[in-house]
Amino acid sequence: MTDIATMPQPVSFGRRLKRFMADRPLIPLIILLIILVVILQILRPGIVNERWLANTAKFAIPLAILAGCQTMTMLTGGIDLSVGTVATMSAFIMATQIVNQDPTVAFLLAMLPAVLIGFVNGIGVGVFRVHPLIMTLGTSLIGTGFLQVYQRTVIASGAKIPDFLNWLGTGLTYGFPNALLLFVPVAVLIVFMLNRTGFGRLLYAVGDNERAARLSGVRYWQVITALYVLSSLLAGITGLLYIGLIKAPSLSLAEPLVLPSVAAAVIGGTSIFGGRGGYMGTIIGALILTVLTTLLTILQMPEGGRRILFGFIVLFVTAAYLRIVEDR
Amino acid sequence: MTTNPLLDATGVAKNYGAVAALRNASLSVLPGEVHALMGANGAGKSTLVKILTGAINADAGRILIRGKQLDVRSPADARRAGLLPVYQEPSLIPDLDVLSNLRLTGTPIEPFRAWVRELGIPNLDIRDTARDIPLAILRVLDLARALAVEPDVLLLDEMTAALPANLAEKVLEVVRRQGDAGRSVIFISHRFVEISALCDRATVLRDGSTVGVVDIEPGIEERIVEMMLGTRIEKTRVAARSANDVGTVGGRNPRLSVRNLQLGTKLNDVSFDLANGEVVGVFALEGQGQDELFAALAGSIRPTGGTIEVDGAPAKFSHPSDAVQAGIAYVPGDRTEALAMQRSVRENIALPFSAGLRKWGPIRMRREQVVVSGVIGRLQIDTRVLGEVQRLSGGNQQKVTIARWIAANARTILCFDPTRGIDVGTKQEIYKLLRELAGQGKSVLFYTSEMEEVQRVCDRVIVIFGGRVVDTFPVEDADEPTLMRAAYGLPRGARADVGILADVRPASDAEAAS
Amino acid sequence: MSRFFRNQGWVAGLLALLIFLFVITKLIQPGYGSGDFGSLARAVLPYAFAVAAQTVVVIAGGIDLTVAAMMALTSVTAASMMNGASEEYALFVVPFVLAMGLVLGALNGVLIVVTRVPDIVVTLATLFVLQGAALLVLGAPGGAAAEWLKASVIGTVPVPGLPDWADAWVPKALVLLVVCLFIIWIPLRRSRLGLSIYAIGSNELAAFRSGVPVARTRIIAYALSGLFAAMGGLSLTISTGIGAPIPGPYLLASVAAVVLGGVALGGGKGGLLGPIIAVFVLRLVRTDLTLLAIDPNVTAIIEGLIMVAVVMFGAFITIRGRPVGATP
Amino acid sequence: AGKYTIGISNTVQGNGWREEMICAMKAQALASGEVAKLNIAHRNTDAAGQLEDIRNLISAKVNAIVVNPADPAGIKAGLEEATKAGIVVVAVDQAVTEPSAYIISNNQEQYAYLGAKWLFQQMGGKGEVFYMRGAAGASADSDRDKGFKKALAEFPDVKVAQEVFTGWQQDQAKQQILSFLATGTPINGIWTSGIDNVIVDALVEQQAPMVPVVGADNAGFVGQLNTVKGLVGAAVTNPGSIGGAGVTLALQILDGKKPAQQTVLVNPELWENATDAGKAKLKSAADPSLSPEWPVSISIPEWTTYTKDQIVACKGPGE
Ligand SMILES: Nc1ncnc2c1ncn2[C@@H]1O[C@H](COP(=O)(O)OP(=O)(O)OP(=O)(O)O)[C@@H](O)[C@H]1O
Ligand SMILES: Nc1ncnc2c1ncn2[C@@H]1O[C@H](COP(=O)(O)OP(=O)(O)OP(=O)(O)O)[C@@H](O)[C@H]1O
Ligand SMILES: [Mg+2]
Ligand SMILES: [Mg+2]
Repeated sequence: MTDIATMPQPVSFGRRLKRFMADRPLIPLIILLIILVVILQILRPGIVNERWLANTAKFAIPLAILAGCQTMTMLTGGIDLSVGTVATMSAFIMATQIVNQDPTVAFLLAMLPAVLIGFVNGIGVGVFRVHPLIMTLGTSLIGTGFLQVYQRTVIASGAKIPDFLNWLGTGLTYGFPNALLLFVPVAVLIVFMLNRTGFGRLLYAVGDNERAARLSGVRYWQVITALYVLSSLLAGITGLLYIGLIKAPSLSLAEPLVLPSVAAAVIGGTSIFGGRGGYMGTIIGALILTVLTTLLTILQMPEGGRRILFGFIVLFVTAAYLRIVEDR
Repeated sequence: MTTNPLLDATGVAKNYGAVAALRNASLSVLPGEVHALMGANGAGKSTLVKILTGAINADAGRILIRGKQLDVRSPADARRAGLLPVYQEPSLIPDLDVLSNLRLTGTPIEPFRAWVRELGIPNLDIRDTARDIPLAILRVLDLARALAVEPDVLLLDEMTAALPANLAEKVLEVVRRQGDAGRSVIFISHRFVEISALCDRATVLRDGSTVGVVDIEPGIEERIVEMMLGTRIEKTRVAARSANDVGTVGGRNPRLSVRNLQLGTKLNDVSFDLANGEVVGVFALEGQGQDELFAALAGSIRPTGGTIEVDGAPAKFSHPSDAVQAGIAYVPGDRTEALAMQRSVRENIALPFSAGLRKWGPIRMRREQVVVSGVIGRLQIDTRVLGEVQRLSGGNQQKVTIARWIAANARTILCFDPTRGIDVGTKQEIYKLLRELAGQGKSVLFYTSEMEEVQRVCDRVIVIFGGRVVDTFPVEDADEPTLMRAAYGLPRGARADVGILADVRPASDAEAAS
Repeated sequence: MSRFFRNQGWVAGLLALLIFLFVITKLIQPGYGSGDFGSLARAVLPYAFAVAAQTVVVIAGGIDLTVAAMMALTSVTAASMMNGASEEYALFVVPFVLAMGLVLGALNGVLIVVTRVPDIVVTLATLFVLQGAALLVLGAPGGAAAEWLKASVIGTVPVPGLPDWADAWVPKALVLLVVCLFIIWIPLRRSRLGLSIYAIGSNELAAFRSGVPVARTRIIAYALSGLFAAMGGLSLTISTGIGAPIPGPYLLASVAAVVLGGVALGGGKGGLLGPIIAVFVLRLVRTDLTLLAIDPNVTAIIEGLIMVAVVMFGAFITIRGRPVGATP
Repeated sequence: AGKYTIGISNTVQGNGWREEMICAMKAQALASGEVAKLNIAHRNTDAAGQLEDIRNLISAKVNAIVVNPADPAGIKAGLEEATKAGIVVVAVDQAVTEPSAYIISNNQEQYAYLGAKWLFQQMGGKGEVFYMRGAAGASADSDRDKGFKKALAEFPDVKVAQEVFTGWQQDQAKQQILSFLATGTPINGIWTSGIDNVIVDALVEQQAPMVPVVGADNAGFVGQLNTVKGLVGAAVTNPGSIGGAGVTLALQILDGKKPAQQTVLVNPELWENATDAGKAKLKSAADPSLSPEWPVSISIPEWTTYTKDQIVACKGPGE
């Protein structure tokens, strides 16, 4: 009878490696990223140079910040689909108000709708318990509508991209994109907030078990409202950065970033059901997506084929990552 | 043994990563016997049940059913093989009504209804959605659903843990009859009273391995405990009257003073005091308003009438955070209600520290670490599986729910059935802990579904029936017949002539009272 | 009675709202008649199938982001197959395309089950794959539809025993919708399979422990979603006479209508009738906005407001009506 | 006050060209004095959604419908019903297959052909071109592709170095051109389908060698052609004001003045900065006060009568 007993067997190297990676989920993600870069380099030798790195960073940064919004909201079991609209609104308002307003005033005007939309999202989700998907979708529709009404009033005055945003969005200093000046503090702040502050703890707790948090004295609506306002503010700032990068204020400027921002957070290991995840993974997720976009751009194949490939790669990356991290 | 075992499992092992939930478990069940499966919290009982019924797959081991090796890879397979479990957690689909739940599992309806009546629930509406049904009733429905298909082997994982005494007794009765009818039952419980009243043999697990199989006979408890824990433990009576005197120094306001509390039809005119340094027990049958009383004191629901005073000052709680502010903490009976399962033990314990708006800022990690490891040590929480709380066994999870409030230094703890499904060793620890807290001048309100606990820890007992306080005893007067009588709404001294009270004391009580 | 209101109250409320909107419409445009109702039914058709596709999956506790892309792919496939082919050939095309939807939907399910990646991510990935496939089938809008198919949504159905004026209010499109959806849905809902779909959405672990084959049920739910989406795709081809490879606005609309229709995102609750009525409400609102000649930018605001307000209202009455003793 | 109600249906929202088209329709309706009310259905949708809008406009009993079709064939049924209901139907920007409808349209195939041909000539009839298309699967994109391919066929030594779809989105286009530049692949020219100013920006930012760029007459790009040093390029007109022309045509028909043919094609012009004559033309066309996404050709001489102030005010009758 005892002969079948499982003695703790000597752990094989493969298992040890797996456990090592499972405890440090960032490592497999970084490896995936490196693999993609290597493939890119093989396909187009010489492409991976200083300039390419800077460009990749430039595009990954706005995506990573928006994905940060998704990470934070997803930790509570939510999602923020209004980030695209908010970013677009801030960018458009900034570009049109700067024409005949003081930069500070223009900035404040640009952030106003962000705060408002975030607040309404927060109240809807936190107090009225509307599903975040629906709530943020609704506010983004409303926001878009207001933006279009607003747009008609500023056709005559035109738009201008402030030099500062231009510098921030596209400039380089010693080969490093200036956008890092914005991103590094933001990223540090988010990571610190999630791991080392009471508010961050509450995001995880609320997303994992709202009733438990409530019994511990947490007021759900406060956390949620603060969260969505914060998310919107970050989205608004991203909008300003993005307009500095793209330099063409359109009414759908940041819309294409919304789905990728969700994907980046998920690829980075944040659970859409709440309670699990972190921002470092998300940053790598955003980089992976950006590199992947480049990779597909330079592939000579019909657009249909490119999209199919993109879909499969995203699926493969997330599945492989989950496999590595999940098994404990 | 002459008969062949109906179910025979040997060498079962299961690893969760680095944690071995089962190392070498074996279990052999004869036809017609009620077989106890015993072990301390985390010994692997639930894991074994899940493996036997196909809910999880073992890493190693051999399972024979009627001498044949069957491939049980899913609960559906187990069902076909005649193995039916009632798991530790209710498994009715919350959003379906009872009828649909029956249709889903292909359970015949009439036998089910009959069993439900037999188990002491006369007026079940099978169109009720499972989500709206109280936990205790759900457990009974789970059992009735299993019984209705007349399984060969019925596996009951802590079936009685969440049941009030009256329902638990019905369950025991029914289970006993299963054995008489030639069907086998595997019965998991931490209550020796039940084991000795019901079971023929017991298999004891320790740390994932079977350490012995014994016949149940008078006096065997000590041996089982020894096997379970590996050492002798002393069953002490912790209730220390002397501690009581310290807390209620004259003249000061009671810590909590409840007057004429009213809550819809659930609570009527409830009044009582809770002094500093006092442990007050609440005893009641299922659904007499105790849930609502605790919820109201914890700020989860707003009472419709009456007053609550804290330290002599009137208090109004519109949210649990108000109660927490007033130093009143609530430990729910259902662990899943109290814990963020995917978060670490540390985060769970430290959760109240960040709750208030003022405390959203940076955390002083070092200080937190000291406080948290302090309580972990004090409660001897098993953190072999550092990391997610969901990987702790039930008993250790329960400890975390209490540890949180000790760390937060709450002055009053409302414990709702804190020993539900906890092994004897851990129970003793919790009793001691509660007394210790009282000794430090803290006050505890303690609801329990086990009569014996009342006597072990409380200074006073209040009994609730139909949403009213029917009686309050000092603990010396609270012997079991008196408590039971009061719990059925009969005042002290009245004669028990109502039918149901005739068998209030099951035969086994005599042994248990020792 | 109270149980009826608890379970069906939302649907009854929606129905009342729909009737109220019809009254409003008649007040705005006294000439609103059976022909206009027929137009409404035709406009509803693709949305209704999209929302049915979403509903099945949401009840099963998932979400399907491929609904619109699946419609596009099936639509272009049908249109390109019927292009230049005989009328009879369409008799083959219709079942082929439906089967294709079923299989592709099942494939979504299989991928979710096998990779164990959350469904929102898997369907986000397959969304790209399906879009790519649609582009490979038709690089630009085109193709054709058989005349008899086009005729199948135009006009009315003569119901025996009904006077002509009443017949006029029974548009073919509506009959087609009712037949296609409810022929599948009603028997399904009452069957064990249907219960299993609700069960895995309500509590997957409990369902598994009740002996529900969780993986198989999930695959079937996605297969059904694919089937309904294929019906939606066919309805697009039938009404426009072409296939377009770019997905229409059906994804977000389907999610919105599912929620408006009283199906909980998260699973286990609700039915198909509510979402279908919600689609009618949303389409009729659009009609009314056009009849009133509201500024088009304001219509976006109004549609967003309606969505948010109705869901908030629903949340509000559930908070109010929560039985005493339950914590939220 | 006018006497007619005109319905408008458009299926792309939030894009500068389309916004200008809508404003041109409003301004022309106001300027004509014949229109009492505009009834505008303007949202992001597909052909089926446009059918719904058209039918709603029929229910609203408008006198004429001016439509920018989501697809030439896909809305045939709706347009037919409109004509049957006695409504004048005018399609702008693209053709439609419904024979009863009048069409006043920019010639998309010619648009692409004109620009591509000029570009290939600039490249000296040989070399590599970066081909940046619009949205994959859109009918305007496939029409332009035909024109581009036609020009390409005339220059056998010109090769497409890379073909990408910008989806008519600024950010995607910019990321694509930057990625492409980073590969270091030598190119001799860029043809882009209306997403142009971000391309020039990218070239300047990266200090990449300037190659000829052909885009549309968007204000931003026209400005760049005048000011960016070393940039040789051409803007091909694709006036959003075609919307105003559609309103004019609808009103003429309502007033009983039917045009000679069903289809009126507005042919594109090409403004380049390689010659002095071209430079002068670009100078006069430039309009920095407009949003960079708006085409500068805010009017079409024989078809629109509003002033710049009117189109910029973007107000229709009764507003
Ligand atoms: N999903 C899991 N992941 C990791 N560890 C687990 C998991 N489930 C159980 N364990 C571990 O396996 C061991 C046995 O757990 P099990 O639930 O079987 O104990 P038990 O005997 O039923 O205890 P209790 O009496 O507290 O219910 C415990 O140490 C527990 O922490
Ligand atoms: N971040 C923390 N880390 C470790 N221990 C903590 C932390 N915050 C609070 N505690 C401990 O929890 C207990 C209660 O502290 P808490 O701050 O909740 O009390 P309080 O009554 O709200 O006090 P105050 O009014 O000063 O905020 C104290 O024993 C304290 O040491
Ligand atoms: Mg257990
Ligand atoms: Mg237990």
